Amino acid sequence: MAIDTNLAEEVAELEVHARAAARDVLASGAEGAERAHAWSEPMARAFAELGTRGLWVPADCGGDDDLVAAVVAVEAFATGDAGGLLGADRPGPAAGVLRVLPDRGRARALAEAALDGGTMLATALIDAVDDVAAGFRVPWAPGVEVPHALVVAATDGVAVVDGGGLAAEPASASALWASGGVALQVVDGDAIARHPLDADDALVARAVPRLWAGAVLCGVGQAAVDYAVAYGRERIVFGLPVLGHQANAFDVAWATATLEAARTGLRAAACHLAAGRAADGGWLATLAWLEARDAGLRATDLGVQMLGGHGYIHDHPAQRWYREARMLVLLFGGADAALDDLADRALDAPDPLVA
Amino acid sequence: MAIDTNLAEEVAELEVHARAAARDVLASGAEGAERAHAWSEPMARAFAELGTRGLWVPADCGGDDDLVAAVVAVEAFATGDAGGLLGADRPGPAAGVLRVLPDRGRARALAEAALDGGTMLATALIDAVDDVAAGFRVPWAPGVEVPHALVVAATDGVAVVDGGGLAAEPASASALWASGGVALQVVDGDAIARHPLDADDALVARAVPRLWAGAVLCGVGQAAVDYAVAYGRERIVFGLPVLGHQANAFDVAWATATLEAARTGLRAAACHLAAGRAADGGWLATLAWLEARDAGLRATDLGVQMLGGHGYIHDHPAQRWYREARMLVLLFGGADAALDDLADRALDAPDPLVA
Amino acid sequence: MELELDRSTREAIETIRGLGREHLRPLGMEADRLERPIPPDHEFFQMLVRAGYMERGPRSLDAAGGLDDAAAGDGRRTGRAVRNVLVSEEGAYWDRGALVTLPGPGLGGPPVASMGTPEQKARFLGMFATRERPLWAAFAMTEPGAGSDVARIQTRAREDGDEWVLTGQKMFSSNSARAAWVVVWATVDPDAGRNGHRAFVVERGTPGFEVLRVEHKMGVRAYETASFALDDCRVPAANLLGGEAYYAGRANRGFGGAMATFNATRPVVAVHAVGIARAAHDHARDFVRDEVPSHAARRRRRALERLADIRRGIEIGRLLCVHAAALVDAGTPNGREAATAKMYAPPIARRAIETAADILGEVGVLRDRYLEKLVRDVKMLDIGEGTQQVQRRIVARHVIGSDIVR
Amino acid sequence: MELELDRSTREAIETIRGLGREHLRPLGMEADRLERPIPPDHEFFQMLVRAGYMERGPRSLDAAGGLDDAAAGDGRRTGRAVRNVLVSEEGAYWDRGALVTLPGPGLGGPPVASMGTPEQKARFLGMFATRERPLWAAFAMTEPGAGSDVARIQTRAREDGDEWVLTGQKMFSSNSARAAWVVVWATVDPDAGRNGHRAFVVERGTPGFEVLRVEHKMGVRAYETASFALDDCRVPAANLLGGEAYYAGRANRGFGGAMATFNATRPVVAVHAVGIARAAHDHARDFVRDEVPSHAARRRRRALERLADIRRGIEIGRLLCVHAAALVDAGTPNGREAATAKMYAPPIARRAIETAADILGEVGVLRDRYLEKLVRDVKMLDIGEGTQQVQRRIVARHVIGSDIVR
Repeated sequence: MAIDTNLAEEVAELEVHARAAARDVLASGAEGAERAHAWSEPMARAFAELGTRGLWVPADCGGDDDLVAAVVAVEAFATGDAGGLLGADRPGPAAGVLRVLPDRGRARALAEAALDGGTMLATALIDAVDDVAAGFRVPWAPGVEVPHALVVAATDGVAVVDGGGLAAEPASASALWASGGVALQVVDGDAIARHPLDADDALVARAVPRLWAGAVLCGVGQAAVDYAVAYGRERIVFGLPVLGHQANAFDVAWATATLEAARTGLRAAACHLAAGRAADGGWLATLAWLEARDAGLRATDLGVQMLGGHGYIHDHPAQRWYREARMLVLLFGGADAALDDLADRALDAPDPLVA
Repeated sequence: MAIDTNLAEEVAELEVHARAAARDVLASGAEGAERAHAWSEPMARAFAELGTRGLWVPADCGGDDDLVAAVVAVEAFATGDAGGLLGADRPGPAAGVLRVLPDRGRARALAEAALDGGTMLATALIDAVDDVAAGFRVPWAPGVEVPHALVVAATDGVAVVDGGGLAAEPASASALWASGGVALQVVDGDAIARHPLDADDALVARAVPRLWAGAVLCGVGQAAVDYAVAYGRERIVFGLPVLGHQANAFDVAWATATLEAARTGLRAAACHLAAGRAADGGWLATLAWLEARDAGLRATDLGVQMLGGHGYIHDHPAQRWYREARMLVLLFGGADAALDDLADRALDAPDPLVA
Repeated sequence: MELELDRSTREAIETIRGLGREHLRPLGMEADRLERPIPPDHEFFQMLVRAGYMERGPRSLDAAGGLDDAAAGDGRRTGRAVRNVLVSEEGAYWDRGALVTLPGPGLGGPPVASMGTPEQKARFLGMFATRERPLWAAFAMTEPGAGSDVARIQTRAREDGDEWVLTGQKMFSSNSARAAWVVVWATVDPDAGRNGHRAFVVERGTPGFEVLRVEHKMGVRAYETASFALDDCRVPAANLLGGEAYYAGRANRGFGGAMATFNATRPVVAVHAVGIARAAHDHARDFVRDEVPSHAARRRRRALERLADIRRGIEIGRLLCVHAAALVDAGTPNGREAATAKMYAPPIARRAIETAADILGEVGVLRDRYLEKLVRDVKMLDIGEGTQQVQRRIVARHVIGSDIVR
Repeated sequence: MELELDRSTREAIETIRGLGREHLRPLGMEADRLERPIPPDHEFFQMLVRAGYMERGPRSLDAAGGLDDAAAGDGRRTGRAVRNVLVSEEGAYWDRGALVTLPGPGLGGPPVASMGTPEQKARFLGMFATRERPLWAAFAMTEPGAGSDVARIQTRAREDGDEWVLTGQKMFSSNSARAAWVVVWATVDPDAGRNGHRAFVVERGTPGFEVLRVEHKMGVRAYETASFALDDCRVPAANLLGGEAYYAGRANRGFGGAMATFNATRPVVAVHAVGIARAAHDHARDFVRDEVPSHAARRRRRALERLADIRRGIEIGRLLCVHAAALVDAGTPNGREAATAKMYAPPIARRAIETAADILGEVGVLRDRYLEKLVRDVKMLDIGEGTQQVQRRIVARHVIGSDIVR
């Protein structure tokens, strides 16, 4: 027992490798992948070779069960290209449901199917698990093929919905196209399984998607800041580099700080969840998700602004990050579901470091 | 009929005179007035000589009925000293009720009593006019003597409450002491009169206090920025004046812009109300009040920050403005009542300049 | 102070509203989807010109200041600058990209109106008093190496007998590939900084004027944003804006002319952001009214508060733009106020639209391209016509002093 | 990464919690009301010292780094720096002003611990290993003419035989009027900038050391913030911190020592803001729980969302402080992270407290002085130990490069 936020050595190494893959392979392929609506083969291979998908998966489902490493890795990949991650990083967001699904045999089967890559899990957040039957909509299902199964995280439980016969329709996203670009309209929610859960466990199923999307937002935001820094060190305006002007430099400092704040919160939440502290981790993941939303929006706005008009045109990736962040913040119930989950707990929220 | 936001010539002149009185008399007396819990005689005289109190009062109550001029003047005075204004500027916030009170004879009597200066009107905002009987609390009643009458603005009407026999108790304010510093606990709300009103008129009674307090916030914020500018032009840090550092200069620019935004909104709202456009004016006054709250908080925080440690000690007025702003934002229902009023109207709010 | 719409302003707003509903929005959506500007030979433009739109409305001859000064505000009716702000907001509400394609002098108009000789005004603005064919003009300051720092432009102007020879490159110039003429800012001496600035009217077809490319923008795609080269491009001396006399007076006259132009156009560009935000608001308001079920009381209430928050930015932002324009109508300097409006409205509008997206949520936003398009469109307004940073610098120099703020 | 409180850290927090509830908060409220610091001869301090508080807890010998390095984190138990952050937050939760009065080396400790010779550590830190009487130490960098720009200090240090002669004036130095010794930063050559910096331990009673005044602060009034003069104040050569050898190595060694001290103390000062915000949160939470009637469903729900928003700033801010300290425990450079925590936590905490005031409203805030006191207290944290602007500059230099960011 200790309080120590330093990453374990092997996780720090993983971050270095994932960052390298992001820089060397994903970043250069990102623009093409957006046009092609899919990652190129080298991008998919670079991602797969690091073998990070199993990090999300509980041990009893055959996974490596290391949420901190999973969050670190997905952020690192996202600095290269976020567009294809929703498709590639399976089960990713769905892993929350896998952690708490009472039927462990089903959890294992779902996880194995996802890890095989032949199928995937889409994740939806809805209010009440009984509402599954009323139908719902899952945006950005990656890949055109309809998923094997959808997992659904409600405030009071989880459900698994049969993917067979679901209608896929084109989505109108402005970003994340490399994950496919279709939406699934679930009309009558044919639930294979429906499990009520206590509030803490139900929150875990909702918290993991927030960790995932929050980490992607941090990666996208960091990419935008890094690019703006490189540009702003060279480009001269009013006789100085853009970032030699103090107001710009300070904006970069603040954007960096808020990304760091979100990142620190997400990793700590992952640490709590990994240690089985459902209430602590679910609460903090939801707070950190809101922080990541704000940080990602700010950083990607800065990423355009520091380039001026050049940031607004397709010659530079700044516009892509701006678009991506504004789609990512809407994922998994966006702010609304998070605010609801937090307000429900605000009077007796956990505070693990206060003792 | 026209759209023209330029101030009438006589109002612009009034602003110049009020600013001069603020600079020459109120500002220098402010610190002493805070300690004395009252304006000095010269301060009270300088205020009275400009004769702006009647501007708030409807013509049929014997007033000059010029809300735009009233808002302009109170902001100008507040740049000198906000502390005593709540006591001096009678009926000020209470004028909203005077405008809509169906019993015009009573309105006239109340206004005359307030203008005489021998008594005053306190103003409270409550939810429903029938709740008067349940008791409520009025902070910062100016002067130790118990007011003649309280006017109450609810979402559905207005009431007048007898001031006789009310219990006054010391308040624990951290600012605005020059207005007295007691609170009135109205235990059983002995209503002299209680009038239901339609939503638009009821909002007028709530909007005028927001104009008043919003204008005071703008004045306090502007004073803080002006002082910081004077200081920051002279004080050298890292080889340049404080405001030669771009990030500081840009923060001043933004603080100035948000004050200007709030000011413009408040004046426009006063213009609508003065022209009898209750719905337009009430809605905009409430929006502008929220803007003024944010602008006042930002500007007075900046006012301390630009002085560094010197801003935090009583050698400089920056700390007083910081405290005052943080009390002013709580007046008249603060953000909560405003958000409620706005949300109630959000689906079909007026938009007078859009046609 | 008066805030009641007069009949003629109201009619002008309603006219652009009809146009917007029927044409600007569908054309803007189509251009966004096709990722290319509305072509200049589109039938829409012919229709507009026949109906007289090139004389009135946003970006028209009238908006540029017209051929006379009769329409300035006199306190009894709405002034031309204020009216143009309100009409421009309405245009941007329907589609800011399509609005900018409206034929007329556009941003080229104000410098000609404010700096031009009577002959130049008659020649270059007068041509828009036609119902024959659509015409555009353009304004070109930005260069590959000089964005915010306009004093740093490198395009050279060299006098050669009765002509000026222009050499350089311009970019991010709206409508310049289709323009009948472009106001080009150049320098007679790069080492002289702003002192060397001169403005020229370069007419379409002048040898040496070559369009390099039309930019692929993230948003506001309906209008073309183009780069062009000036390669020993010879313009007659008569095309030096204001004539030699204009620059012979005090220093920085050319640069000052550009700045004065910005003071006139910034409230209009700023209010475009307000218009876009209002479009997002109305979209979100309809969503709340029609699709957030009343049994979802908490979400509905939160959405209503968010709608109010969006409206706050819209209404206050608009008032700042109106006020900056009202000063123009009153003949009062408005440098600080124009910069304030342009500083304030775009970022507030962007956040308002992001809030609208939060109201709709992923399902609502993804159903059509509309709101996500607005998110992309609005960002342009914090960059074009002077970035956020440029505006802050201007305001800071006014408030703090140009001796302290460099 | 591990986030589970070990028993000894939990006990340390609980100890300060008991002290805080019983003493720090009431003393802090009283000092605020009386507008003067808790006097050094207050019985409270005697009690503390007898109970051994000067050796452990925030601002103690242990917090300064102790006399040995045994307590550094080893990945299996919580490191000393992290523990000090968590304990300090708890202290500030009860009263930040009173916390800073706790006897011990305080901010004087870290420079002695990091720069001092073994003899100096034994002499100046060792004295705190007593249960006899309360002792304080202090840190003095800021001068009337040098705040954020610490390189610009003018206090002169002149060598004279076996002594150094100090001349100058220091201000905003916590506890310096009651301190047994003060670490005074001076320069041997004002023209040499940071290169000329030296640190001296000036002991109480040294002739020429004269307290000028105790500041009248807006908040955190329980501790004294004092100015003092050094008038040909002679200190023995043995009081030059680190000895001559320390400064003889690479350039800027003295300035670097000050900066290293800041890197150690900033996470602690930053977490004070978190503690104050948490106090405001709990006050507002209790108000919502006990006094917002359940039939006021809308207001209650809004208040709950605001509470969550406050918590977000608290928990994320705390984690940044913890992380900056965890790097200290791991022996990793933490300049960027310490500045990040100090940049982030104070303004977020201020806004959190303003939000708490919105929850309580005028009636709730005015009922007692508590929340409005926190509003005043928290502002200090965005100024002391390096302003917001100083932190942004540090982070910008790390992220962008010190070649670009001056």
